[in-house]
Amino acid sequence: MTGSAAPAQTPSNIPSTRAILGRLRHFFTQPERLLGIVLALVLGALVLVPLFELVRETLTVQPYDRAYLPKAQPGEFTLFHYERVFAGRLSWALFYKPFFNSLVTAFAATAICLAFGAGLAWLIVRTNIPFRSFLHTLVMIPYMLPSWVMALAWITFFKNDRIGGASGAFAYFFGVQPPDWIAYGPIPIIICLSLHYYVYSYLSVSSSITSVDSQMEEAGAMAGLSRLKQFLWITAPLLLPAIGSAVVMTFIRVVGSFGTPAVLGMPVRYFVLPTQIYAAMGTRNAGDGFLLALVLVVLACLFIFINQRLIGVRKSFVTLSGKGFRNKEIDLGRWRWPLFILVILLMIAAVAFPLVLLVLQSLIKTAGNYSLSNLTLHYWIGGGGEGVDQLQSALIDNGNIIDATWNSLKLAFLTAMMTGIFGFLIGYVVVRTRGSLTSRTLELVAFLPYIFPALAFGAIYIGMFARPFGPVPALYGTFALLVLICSVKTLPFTSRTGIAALLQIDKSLEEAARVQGIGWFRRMVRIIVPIAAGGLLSGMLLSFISIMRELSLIILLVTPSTNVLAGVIYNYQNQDMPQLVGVATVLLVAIVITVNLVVRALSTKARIGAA
Amino acid sequence: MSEITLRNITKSYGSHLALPSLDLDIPKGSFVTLLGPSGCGKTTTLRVIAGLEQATTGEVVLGGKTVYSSRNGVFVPPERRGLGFIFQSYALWPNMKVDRNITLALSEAKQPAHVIKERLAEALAKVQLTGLADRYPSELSGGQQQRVAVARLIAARNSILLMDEPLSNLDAKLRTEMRTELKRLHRELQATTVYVTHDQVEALTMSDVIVVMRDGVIQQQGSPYEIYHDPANLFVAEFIGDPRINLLDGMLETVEGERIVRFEDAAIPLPTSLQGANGPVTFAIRPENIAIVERQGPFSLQAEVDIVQPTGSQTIISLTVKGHRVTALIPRFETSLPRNNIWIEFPADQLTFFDKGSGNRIPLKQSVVGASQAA
Amino acid sequence: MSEITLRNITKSYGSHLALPSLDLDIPKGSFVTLLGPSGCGKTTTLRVIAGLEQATTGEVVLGGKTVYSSRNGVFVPPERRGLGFIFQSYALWPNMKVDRNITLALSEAKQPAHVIKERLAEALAKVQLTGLADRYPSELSGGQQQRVAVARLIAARNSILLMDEPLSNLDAKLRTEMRTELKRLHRELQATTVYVTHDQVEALTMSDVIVVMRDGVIQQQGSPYEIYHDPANLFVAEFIGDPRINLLDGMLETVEGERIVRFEDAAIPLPTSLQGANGPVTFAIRPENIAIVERQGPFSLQAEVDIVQPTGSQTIISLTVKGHRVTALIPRFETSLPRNNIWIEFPADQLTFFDKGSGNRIPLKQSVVGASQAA
Amino acid sequence: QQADPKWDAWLQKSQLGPYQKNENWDEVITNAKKEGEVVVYSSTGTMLKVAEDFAKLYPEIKVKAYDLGSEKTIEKVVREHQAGVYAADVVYSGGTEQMVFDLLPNHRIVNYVPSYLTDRIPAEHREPLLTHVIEAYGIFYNSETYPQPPIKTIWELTEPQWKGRFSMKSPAGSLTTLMTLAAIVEHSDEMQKAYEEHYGKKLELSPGVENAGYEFLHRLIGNDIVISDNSSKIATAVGLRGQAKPPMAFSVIHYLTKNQTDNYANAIPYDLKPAALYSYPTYVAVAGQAPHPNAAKLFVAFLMGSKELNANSELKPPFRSGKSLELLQGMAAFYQVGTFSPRTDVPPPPHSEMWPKARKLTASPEFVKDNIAKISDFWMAETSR
Ligand SMILES: Nc1ncnc2c1ncn2[C@@H]1O[C@H](COP(=O)(O)OP(=O)(O)OP(=O)(O)O)[C@@H](O)[C@H]1O
Ligand SMILES: Nc1ncnc2c1ncn2[C@@H]1O[C@H](COP(=O)(O)OP(=O)(O)OP(=O)(O)O)[C@@H](O)[C@H]1O
Ligand SMILES: [Fe+3]
Ligand SMILES: [Mg+2]
Ligand SMILES: [Mg+2]
Repeated sequence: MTGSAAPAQTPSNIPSTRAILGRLRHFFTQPERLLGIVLALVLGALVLVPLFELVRETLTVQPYDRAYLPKAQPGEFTLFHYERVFAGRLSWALFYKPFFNSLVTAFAATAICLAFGAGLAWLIVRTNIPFRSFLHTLVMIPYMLPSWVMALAWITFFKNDRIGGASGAFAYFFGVQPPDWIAYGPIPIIICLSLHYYVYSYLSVSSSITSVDSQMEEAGAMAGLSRLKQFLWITAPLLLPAIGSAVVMTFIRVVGSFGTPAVLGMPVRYFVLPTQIYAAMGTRNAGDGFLLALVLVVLACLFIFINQRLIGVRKSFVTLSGKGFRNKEIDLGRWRWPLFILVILLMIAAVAFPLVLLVLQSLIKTAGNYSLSNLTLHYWIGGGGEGVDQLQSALIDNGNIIDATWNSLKLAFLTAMMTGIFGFLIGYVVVRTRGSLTSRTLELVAFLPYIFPALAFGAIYIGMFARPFGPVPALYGTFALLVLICSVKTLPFTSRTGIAALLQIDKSLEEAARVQGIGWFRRMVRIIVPIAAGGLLSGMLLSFISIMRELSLIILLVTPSTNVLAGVIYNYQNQDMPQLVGVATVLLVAIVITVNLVVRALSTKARIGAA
Repeated sequence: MSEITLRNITKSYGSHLALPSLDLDIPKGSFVTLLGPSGCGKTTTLRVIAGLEQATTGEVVLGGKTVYSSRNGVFVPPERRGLGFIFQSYALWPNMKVDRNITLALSEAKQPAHVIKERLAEALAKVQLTGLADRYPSELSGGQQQRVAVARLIAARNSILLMDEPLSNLDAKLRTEMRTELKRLHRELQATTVYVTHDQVEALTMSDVIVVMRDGVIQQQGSPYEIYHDPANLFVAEFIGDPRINLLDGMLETVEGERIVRFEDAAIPLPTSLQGANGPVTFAIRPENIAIVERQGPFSLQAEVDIVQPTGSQTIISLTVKGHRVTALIPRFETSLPRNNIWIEFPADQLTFFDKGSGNRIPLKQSVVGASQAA
Repeated sequence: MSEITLRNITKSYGSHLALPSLDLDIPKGSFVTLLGPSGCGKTTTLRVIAGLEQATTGEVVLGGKTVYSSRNGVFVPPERRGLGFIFQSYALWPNMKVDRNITLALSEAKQPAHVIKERLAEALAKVQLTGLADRYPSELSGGQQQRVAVARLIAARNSILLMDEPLSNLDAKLRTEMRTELKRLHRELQATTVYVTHDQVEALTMSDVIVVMRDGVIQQQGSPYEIYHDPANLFVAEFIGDPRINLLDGMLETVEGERIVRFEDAAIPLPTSLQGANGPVTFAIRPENIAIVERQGPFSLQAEVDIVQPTGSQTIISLTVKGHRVTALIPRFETSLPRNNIWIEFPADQLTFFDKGSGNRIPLKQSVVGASQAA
Repeated sequence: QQADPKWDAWLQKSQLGPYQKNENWDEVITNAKKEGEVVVYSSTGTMLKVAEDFAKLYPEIKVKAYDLGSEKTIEKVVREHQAGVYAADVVYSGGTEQMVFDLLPNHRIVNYVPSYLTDRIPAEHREPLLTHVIEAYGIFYNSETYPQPPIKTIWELTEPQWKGRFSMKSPAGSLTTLMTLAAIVEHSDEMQKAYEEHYGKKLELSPGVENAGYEFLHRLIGNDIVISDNSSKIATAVGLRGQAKPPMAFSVIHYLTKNQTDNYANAIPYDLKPAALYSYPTYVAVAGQAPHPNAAKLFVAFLMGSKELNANSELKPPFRSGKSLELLQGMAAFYQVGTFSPRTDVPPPPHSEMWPKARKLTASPEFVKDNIAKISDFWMAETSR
C-alpha cells in the first residue's frame, strides 16, 4: 500500500480499503481487461497445454519403445528419443536428411512465393495492367484449392514410367517420358507449393504497397534515380516488414506441409520432416513423431524471432505518411498486354491446369487413356456404361460423398463463426490494451496454433478431450471437438485480421458512443462489429477455406458419421478410385470458390468490403 | 457556481507523469479553453473529466456530484456522466448515415420516436445540414462532417460539452467560419464548454477563460485579454500571438531617478512603477506595437527591412535591428518598403519585462496595468 | 526571359478533364504561386512540369529546352529534367538517415565526396538542422522533417524549384515562420520557383505572381496586390482574404448625375468612373475596410454586434446589418462592443462591384485604381 | 497384468474370455438386437461393404464402420482407451506386433471365437487372436510382356536390369508391408540358400548387415526401389497392358482380380525362390469394454461366415447377393483371390488354384515382436542413404 508513493504522505492520502476495492471494481468493469484475462486463460488451456503435452511426450517412454527399452515402463522420463533422433545411428535417416530436404524445399518455395507474390502485388496494385480487380480475385483462387490438388494434377500429368502403369498425360500426348527430376522430387514439390502459397506474399505485399506513398518513388525520380534504383533503394526497403511477415507465414506453412511432398517425394524417396512425422506416427512411434513435430515448432519460432530481429525494429517505416498521400498508377506502356497474358498463363498453370485434369480424371473410364471414347459421366450422374465400376455409385446418390460434404460445410461454417467471434474479441482486447502484457501475450498465444504441426495437434487433442478437461465434458467423438480443434487451429487467421481491422478503428469511435451513454454490448453490436466486419470476414473466409480441405488435423478425430470431404477424398485416393477422387475434389473446389465469391459479393453489397 | 471541479488531479502513464497535480474550477455556462503545445496534457485533462481516462489520484466533481475520487474509490464511468464530447477526428460512425449518427444515443436511451425526429430536425437545422440526413459520413466534406459531430452534440442536449481540437482538421478559412459558429452555438446552448486546442487564435477568439498549460502544469489562467496583454511568463508570451512576440535582451537601469531600459545604443524611458531590480532583463514587444517611422527620432533604432509579407489586411515585416531579428506588423497591405532608411520605435507602455532567470513577468503596479489597457 | 513555359497543356484522367487548356509563362527567378481550391488542378500542373505526369497534349519548355511535346512525341522523364521538388508529404525516405536523404541525388550524380560533404553541411546549416544528420526522419518533428525536405532542395542546387503545399502539414505558427524562411531562401537562391497552395495567405505573403485557378482554368494572374485589391471576378474575391470578403446585393443607380449604390435604405455615393450599367449589382467590401462608428452619419447603417473575436492584433466582429451578416475587422484587441447603438459605413472607394450575371468585376477607369491604392 | 475387477466384471457381463462357456447363440442374437448398434474400427474399406451386408441380415442393428487404415485403427483404440472412452465394439486390423503384443495384453481387445467355429479353424489362427483372413503380398510381373516369369529367384530383383523397376508400398504407415519385410528377414537362411543356389557362390554380406534377409533389403533398396503410397496403383503399374518395360512389384495379391475387372495382365511367379508369396493375418477382435458386446460377437461371427458354409457349398458371383451372401455372410465382400479364410471348410475363391500349393513365407508373432522396430529402422536408414 505504501508502495504507491503519493507526493505528500499524509494519512488521508493513503488509499483506503474502499478505494482499493473501487479500483479493483473499476478494473473489472473495463470489459477489455476482463475479457483479456478470460481469453488468455482459455487460449492458454487450448494452446499451451498441447504444447506442454507435446514436449512431455518427447521426454517419456512410449509404448512403442518397448523394443528398445525393454526395462522401462511407459510414462517414465527418458532422453531416449532425443538421442535417437539427434545423435543415434538413425539420426541421419530419421532427422538430418529430411530436415535438410525440408529446408531446401521450404527455402526455395518461399523464395519463389515471394517473387510471384510480390511481383503480382506490384502489377495489380501499382500498374495499369488490364482488368485489375478481376486479376485480384483470380490470383487468390490457387489458395482456395487444397495444396495437394496441384500435386495430384502434377503427377497425373508428368507421371513417367518410373512408377509404371498408365502413362501420364504428358507421355500420352507427346509420346515422351518426362525425366524423373521433372516428375518427382524437390523440383515439382517446390513448384507445386509455390503455386499454392504465393498468395500469402501477394496479400501481405499488396496491402503494404497500397500504404507506400508513391511520392517516395517520385522523390527518387526527382533526385535522378532510375526506375530500377527507385525500386531497389526506396520501395523495396519500405516493403521489408511486409515481405518479412510474408516470408515467415509462407515458410512455416511450406515447411510443415505434408500432402505435396508425400505425393511427389515418395517415388524417389525424397523425405521431408512432415512425411517423417507421419511415418513415425504411422508406426505408432509417437516419441519420434512428437519430437520431429517439436523441431518444426522450434524452427518456426526461430524464424519468427530472426525476422523480428532483422526487420521488426523498422516497423514504423510505412506509417509515416501525412496529408497529401498519393498512390500513382504506373503506366506499363507496351508491356501492359504481354504482362497480362503472362499472369493469365500463370493462373492457367496454377488453377485451370489442375482443375481440368481433375475433371478429366473424374470422367475417364480407364486411367491413362485420354481418348474421347474413354469418357463417361457415370461417376457424376450415374447411368453406368461399359467399363465403369458399377459398384461405385455416382455422386448424385453417393451417400458417402454427400454426407461428408454436408459435414464439411457444417464444420467449416461453424469454425468460421467461432473463429470470427473469437478473432474479433482477441483483436478487440489486443488493440484496446495495446502495450500491456495481456495484449502481447494474447497476440502471441493466438498465433501459436499456426506453428503447431496439424497432425501432432490432433493427436494431442484426443488425449486432452477424451476425458473431461477442466469444466469441459469429454468431447471425444463429438462434432463439437472437431469444431473446437479447427477453431483453435485457424484462430491465427481471424485474430490477425481482427487485430488489423480493429487497429483501423479509431478509439474515439467507441468513446463517442461511450460518452453518449451507450453500453459496451450495444457499442460492439452497433458500431465496432459492423465496422470491423469487412476485415473479420476475410479472416473467416480463410478459416472456412482451410477447414474445408483440412485433413491431417482431424483425421484422428473424425468418426464415420463426422467424416469430411477431404477424408473421403483421402480414402478414395487410398482405394485407387481416381474418378471419385476427381468428383469429390472438383466438388470441394467448387464449393469453396462459390462460397468465396458469394460472400464477397454479398459483403460488397452490404458495404462491408471484405478484402 | 462551479460546474466542473478538478481537485489535485494527477495522472501517470506508467512512469511518465502526464499531469503532476492539477486544480481547475470551471464556472457554469462558461467557455473555457485549455491551450498549450502538443503533449502538454490537454487531452488527458479533458479525458479525465469525461471519465475516458481514470486519474491516478484526485477528485472530479461535475455539477456538484463527485464522479471520481481516488480516496473514496468512486468512479462513475463515462456512459453515466452525461457529457457531450467532440473528438478531433469527429468520430462519426462510418457505417451509419448522418441521421443515425445523430440519433443513435437517443434511440439507445429509448426516447420516443417523435422526440428523436424533432431533435434530429432541430440539430440539423442548427448546423445547416438539413437535407443531408441520408448521406454516409464518407460522402460529406470535412466541414460537413464537423457539423455532423456538432449536431450530434446538440441533439443530446448535455449541459457540459467537451471538445478536443474540433477544428484542427479544417483548412484556414473554414476554421475561421466554424469558430464563429461554435461561439454562436455556445451562446445559444449556454452549456459549460471545455475546449482543447493548441491554436492560440482559437483560444483568443472563442474563450471566456483561457487556461495555458505546459507539461501538465497550468501556467496562467485568465481572460483572453489578460493572457494576451499580461502574460505571466515568457512561455505564455511566446506561445500567444502570431507572428510571435519579439523578445530582446536589455539592461534595466535607473538614471537620475528615471528608469530606462538600455537596448544596444538606445535608452527607452520607462514608467517608474516597474518593480524589477536593475540589471539584465528580457523585454518583449508584440509586432503590432512596434512603430515604424521614416525619420530618426530620439528613441528610435535604425532597422533594415528583410522580408515584407502582406497577408491581406496586414503586412508582416521582418526587420534586422542591430543584428537582431525583429518582426513588425502593420495594419495595411504593403508590398515593399525601402530597404534601409527605416527607423523603429518601441513605445514604452507596450513593453513587457521578464526576469532573465525565472522567465516570470516583472509586474507593474496595479494602476499602471489599466493604463496599458487603454492604449 | 521565360524559364518555364506551358503551351496549351491539357490533361485528362480517363474521362475526367483535369486541365482543359493551360498556358503559362514563368519568368526566370520569379516566385509564382498556383492558388486554388482543392481539386482545381494545381498539383496536376506542377506534376506536368516535373514530368511525373505526362500531359495529354501540349508542350512544356524548361529553360529553353522542350521537355514535352505531344506533337513531336518528346518526353524527357523526370529523372533527367534536373528539377527540385518538395512534396506535400515531404516524401522523405524513411529508410535513410537525414544525411542520405539530402545527398542521395548528389551521390547519384557522381559528385566527388568532398563536394557532397560541403553541400550537406551548407544545406543543414541553412535550415538550422546541423547535428541532426544522423537521425531517421521518423525521429524528427513535423517542422524538422519539413526542413529536411528543404535542405534536400538546397543541396541539389536546381535552377527550378517546385513545391506542392510544402507547409500544409505544419501548424499555424510554424507555418508563419517557415513562410519567412522559404521567402528568404528564394531570395538567396534566386531559383525559379513554382509554389502550389490552397492557402491564400501563403500566396499573398510569398509570391511575385499569383495564378488563381479553378477547375483547371486560370481565373486571374497577377501580383498579390492586384489579386487582393482588384479581383477579376467573384470567385477570386471570395477566395482571397480571411475573413472572407463581404458580398452584398445592391442597386446601381444614377441620381442627379451622381452614381450611387443603394443598399437597403442607404445610398452610397460612388465615383463616376464606375463603368457598370444601372440595375442590380453585387458589391464587395473587405472586412478591414468597413468603418465602425459610434454615431449615426449620413451614409451609415445601423448594425447589431453578433460575435466579437479578438485574434490578437486584430478583432473580427460579426455584425448583423438589416438581416445581412457582415464581418468587420478592426486593427486592435477588443473583447466586447456594445451590442446595439453601432453604425457602420462602407467607404465608397473601398467597394468593388461585380456583375450579377457573369460574376466579373465591373472595372473603374484606370486612373481611379491608383487612387484606391493609396487609401 | 494385474487383476482388474472392472475388466473382470465386464468380461463376465459380456461372457467373454474365461466366461465364454456354453454359448447360447440365440441368446447372443437376441441381446445383440437389444443393443441395437455395433461400432467397428477397421483397417480396410471393405468393411463398409460388410456393414451393408450385415444390415441386410440384421436390420435391427445399426452398424457404424470406420475405415481408418491399420495404423490409425490402432492409434484410435489406444488413444480412446487411454482417455477412458470405450466407443468401439469390434477392432479389425492387421499388424501382429500391435494387435497381439500391445492391444491384447493391455485389454484393449479380447479374443473372441464363436464357439461353433472352434473346430473348424486351426489353432494357430484362433489363438492368441482370431484371424479373419489371411492375405498375402505377392511379387507381381506383367504376363503380357513376359509370357514366362522374368525371374527365377527373388535376388534377381537386385540386378541392374531391374534398377528403378521394382516398386512397393512404403512400410512406414503400412503394418502389413512391414510384416512382409519381417517374413523376409525371419527366413534369412532360406534367402541365403536361394542366393547360393542361383548364383552358385557364397553370399557376401555388406558391412554392418546382419543376415541374408537384411542383405536382400539392402540390395533391393540400393537398386533404386520405387516407393509408392498405394498397393492398388502398384498393381496397375505392373499389370497394365501394352508396356514395353513394365516394372515388377510387391503388391497385395487380391489385386489379381484386376485381371478380370480391368483386363490387366498381372501374374505371380509362383515358383520363385525362396517364395513369391508373403502372407500375413488380419485379425478381428472384440474391443475391450465394448459397449455392445453381443452385437460385437454377432458381427465377428458374421464376418467369419455362416454356420452352414462348408467345403461343398455352391457359391456363384456376385457373391454379395442371394444364396451366396447367406452362406458367406461377412466373407462375401472378401471372397476373392488374395483374401483367404482360415476356416478349413470354406471353398477357395475363384482363380486361387495356386494358393494352397504355392510356397509362402510368414513372419511369426514372436519374431515380429522382437524385430519389427529394428526392421523398420533398418528400412528407414537404408532408404535415406
Ligand atoms: N495512452 C498513453 N500512454 C502513455 N502516454 C500517454 C498516453 N496518452 C498520452 N500520453 C502522454 O501524456 C502526455 C500528455 O498527452 P496529451 O494527449 O494529453 O497531450 P495533448 O496536450 O492533448 O497534446 P496534442 O496537442 O498533441 O493532442 C504526452 O506526453 C503523451 O505522450
Ligand atoms: N491519378 C488521378 N486519377 C484520376 N483523377 C485524378 C488523378 N489525380 C488527380 N485527379 C483529378 O484531377 C483533378 C485535379 O487534381 P489535382 O491533384 O491537380 O488537384 P489540386 O488542385 O492539387 O487539389 P488539392 O488542393 O486537393 O491537392 C481533381 O479533380 C482530381 O480528382
Ligand atoms: Fe495448405
Ligand atoms: Mg490532444
Ligand atoms: Mg494537390
